[in-house]
Amino acid sequence: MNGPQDLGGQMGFGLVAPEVEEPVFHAAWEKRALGLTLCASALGKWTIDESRHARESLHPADYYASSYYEIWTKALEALLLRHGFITAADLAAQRAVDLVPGPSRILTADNVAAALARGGPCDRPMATSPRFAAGDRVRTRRTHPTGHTRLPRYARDCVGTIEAVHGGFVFPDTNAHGAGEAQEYVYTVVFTGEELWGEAANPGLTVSIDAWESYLVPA
Amino acid sequence: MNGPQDLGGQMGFGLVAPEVEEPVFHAAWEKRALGLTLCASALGKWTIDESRHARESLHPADYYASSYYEIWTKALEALLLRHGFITAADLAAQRAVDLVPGPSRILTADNVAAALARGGPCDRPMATSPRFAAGDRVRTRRTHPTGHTRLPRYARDCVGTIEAVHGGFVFPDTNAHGAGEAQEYVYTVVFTGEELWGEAANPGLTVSIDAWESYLVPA
Amino acid sequence: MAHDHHDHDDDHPDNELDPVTARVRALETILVGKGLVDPAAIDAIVEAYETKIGPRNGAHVVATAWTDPGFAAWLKTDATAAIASLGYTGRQGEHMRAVFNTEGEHNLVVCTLCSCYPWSVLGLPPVWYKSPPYRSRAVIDPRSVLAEFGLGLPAYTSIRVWDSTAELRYLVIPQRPAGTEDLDAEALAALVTRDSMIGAGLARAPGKA
Amino acid sequence: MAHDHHDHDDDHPDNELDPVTARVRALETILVGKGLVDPAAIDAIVEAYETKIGPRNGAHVVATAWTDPGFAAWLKTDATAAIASLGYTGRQGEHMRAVFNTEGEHNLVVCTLCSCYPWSVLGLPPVWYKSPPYRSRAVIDPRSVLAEFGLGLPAYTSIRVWDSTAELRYLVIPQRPAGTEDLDAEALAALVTRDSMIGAGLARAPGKA
Repeated sequence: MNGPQDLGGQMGFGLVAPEVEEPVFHAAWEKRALGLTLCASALGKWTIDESRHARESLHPADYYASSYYEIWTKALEALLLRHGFITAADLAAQRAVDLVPGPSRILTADNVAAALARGGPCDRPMATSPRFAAGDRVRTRRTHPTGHTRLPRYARDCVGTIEAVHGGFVFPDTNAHGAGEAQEYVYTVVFTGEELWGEAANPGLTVSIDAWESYLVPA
Repeated sequence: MNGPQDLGGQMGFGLVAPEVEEPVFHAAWEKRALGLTLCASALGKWTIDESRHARESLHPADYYASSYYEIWTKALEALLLRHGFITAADLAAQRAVDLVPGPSRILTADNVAAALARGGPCDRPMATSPRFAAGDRVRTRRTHPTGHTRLPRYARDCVGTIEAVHGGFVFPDTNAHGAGEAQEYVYTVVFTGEELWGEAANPGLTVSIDAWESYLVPA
Repeated sequence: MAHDHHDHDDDHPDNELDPVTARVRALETILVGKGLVDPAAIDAIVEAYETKIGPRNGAHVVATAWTDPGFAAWLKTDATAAIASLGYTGRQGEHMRAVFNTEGEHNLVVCTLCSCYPWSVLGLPPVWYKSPPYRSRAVIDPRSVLAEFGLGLPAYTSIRVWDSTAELRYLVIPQRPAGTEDLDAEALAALVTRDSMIGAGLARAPGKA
Repeated sequence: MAHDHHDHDDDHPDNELDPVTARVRALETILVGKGLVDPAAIDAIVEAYETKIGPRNGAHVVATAWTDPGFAAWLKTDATAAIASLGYTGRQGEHMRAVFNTEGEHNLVVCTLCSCYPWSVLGLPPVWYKSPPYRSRAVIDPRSVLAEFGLGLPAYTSIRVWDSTAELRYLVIPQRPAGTEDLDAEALAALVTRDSMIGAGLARAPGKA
């Protein structure tokens, strides 16, 4: 979706503000928000793609006024509501008033290290051959899907060069909406700055994205 | 600029909410905000293009959280500060504490009707002939200017047809920044929905923009 | 004088003002205090848009076009002059264009970049016209937008969206409703809604006016 | 148990909580109350990212690449396996790619669409990496962005920006500073800043570490 998350090339947000000796967390609530998000995802009812879509579905005014852990927290509430883990009554009461349908296998402290070390690989075997090879010229599609996509708006309908073929990966555009993993080949596609931004581009700039095969057509 | 004002094709803002029997104003402060904006513009120190740029230069979080008269008011403060009519001390005191440099010719009540009826025409004589004619195929430029522009992002690098030639108009991209009126021919350019939005476009949709000549190249 | 706000209809002691009211009032106080703004001019501007410059102007233009083929033809070729002949000129209507709905094509006006709108014939724009939902979606999904106005167009009607990106201001001339052959221009004007002149609605059928 | 927050370092009576703290605490209370979340697991996650999973992992990878040409070659062709051989695997590092700065080309990593970042080697991303200014500008005006980090690249150095739009996570291998021929891997690792592994900085010169 052309939502608030699609920031590449947008303007008006001001300067980058690096913080010297930045701490890992800036407040205790951030720690709990991170932990809650990871523990809730370990319940296994949604994918990383669905959670990204929940975040980008915040109203743009809310998204831009929120820190990233706030965005995570608001999206987490939406995911928990959607999947029946919590109810509006729970949130209103600020405690568990509605029962959960059934038992869940939860992430326990002793399993945290192993779960983090394992992660969640998204590569998948492919039965077909890749359509493109390194060096091929491709054009990204001009699409404006209303659902989740990982083709940023600034890189649509642009001609670039395949730089690497990465094997099959879960397709976010379907997976975010419960429509299957539908794995596709992923490619690193590199564009000149001029192709993306026009004549006023930074001199000597190239930008790459990682694109699923269906985002691309031969140039 | 690719700022918060450039809304065509953006998503996530929710449904349109028409109001039955909507009043002209929803609060008394809106009346004053409108009047102040018009009276201040009558001081003659900035153009409509500069005022539009002041509005779109609000931080996106602020822009999207503000009603339109709030956007106007915040931009008006910026314009008045920039042009020396008010100071931060005035705003902090909420009254006039700093003197204005010189006398100004202000809009008085008895001149309002005539001023509104006169408006501010933006057409200008042209010494050259238009580059394009009705029926010509043109491509909009792929540009991402950091300053003011009236070429929306959704309609860049798209092929359309010149439908009408409108004569010369003040060029906002320069005029907004005090770089002169630099008038150019303006054209109505019409695009198919598919050209702008891809295969999933509304059937039978066409969209036009009014484009200054330098936004266009022959297709 | 700078603090003379007794004629505002939401007057409160200063410590009860909502933030935006306080902000606007402070700005007015400053500008009036400096002699840069005449508060009576603000009153005159507000009165003009509350009582004189509004969608009845546009309805007059539309009804005239429906009843006078010569005027309709003039409106098509030089809307600014034709509209000025009825007395409507000026701010945010300096450069007008009239676009005519037909059975096959429906016109819809938007300003994606700000809130350009033909003030001289329609007055000040409604809130929805200036708001992100309309400005973002009118160009990419006008059928859904029109549905939210209760307007379901036949599939054979194509939609033409006019994004007011320059200084031209668009007035949609809706189709004249059936069964209005006997109505005079004044009765016809009563059928012309503001939304129908933006393209977000149709003219009313007679008897429903 | 659900209200057992005595180990939080910003504990206050409930009516003094700021809104976001209250919101997150309520959510934790609900989920713990339902038996869906083990608060000790949250503690363990936080401890892991505060003490074990951070940019020292990446610095170890970089210093190994600087001192072991075989490892560097492996890192170029299969970063996931090479990095795993040093013990760094898992969440947000499942599919790694290492990109090497040269005199002629500087690499910069961004995620314009969210905040993808190689957690397994760099830990949790800094605030600026996740924030709109960086995400919006890194792809269109990286020279200005780098200048805001105090990094002025020579005009002859081209910039390659990697937008992490898929599940590949990028680790920049900065150039080895001059005058470090005598340093061992551990001393070299101390020169490798987090920012240098994102591309927002260079490795430190020796003596400044």
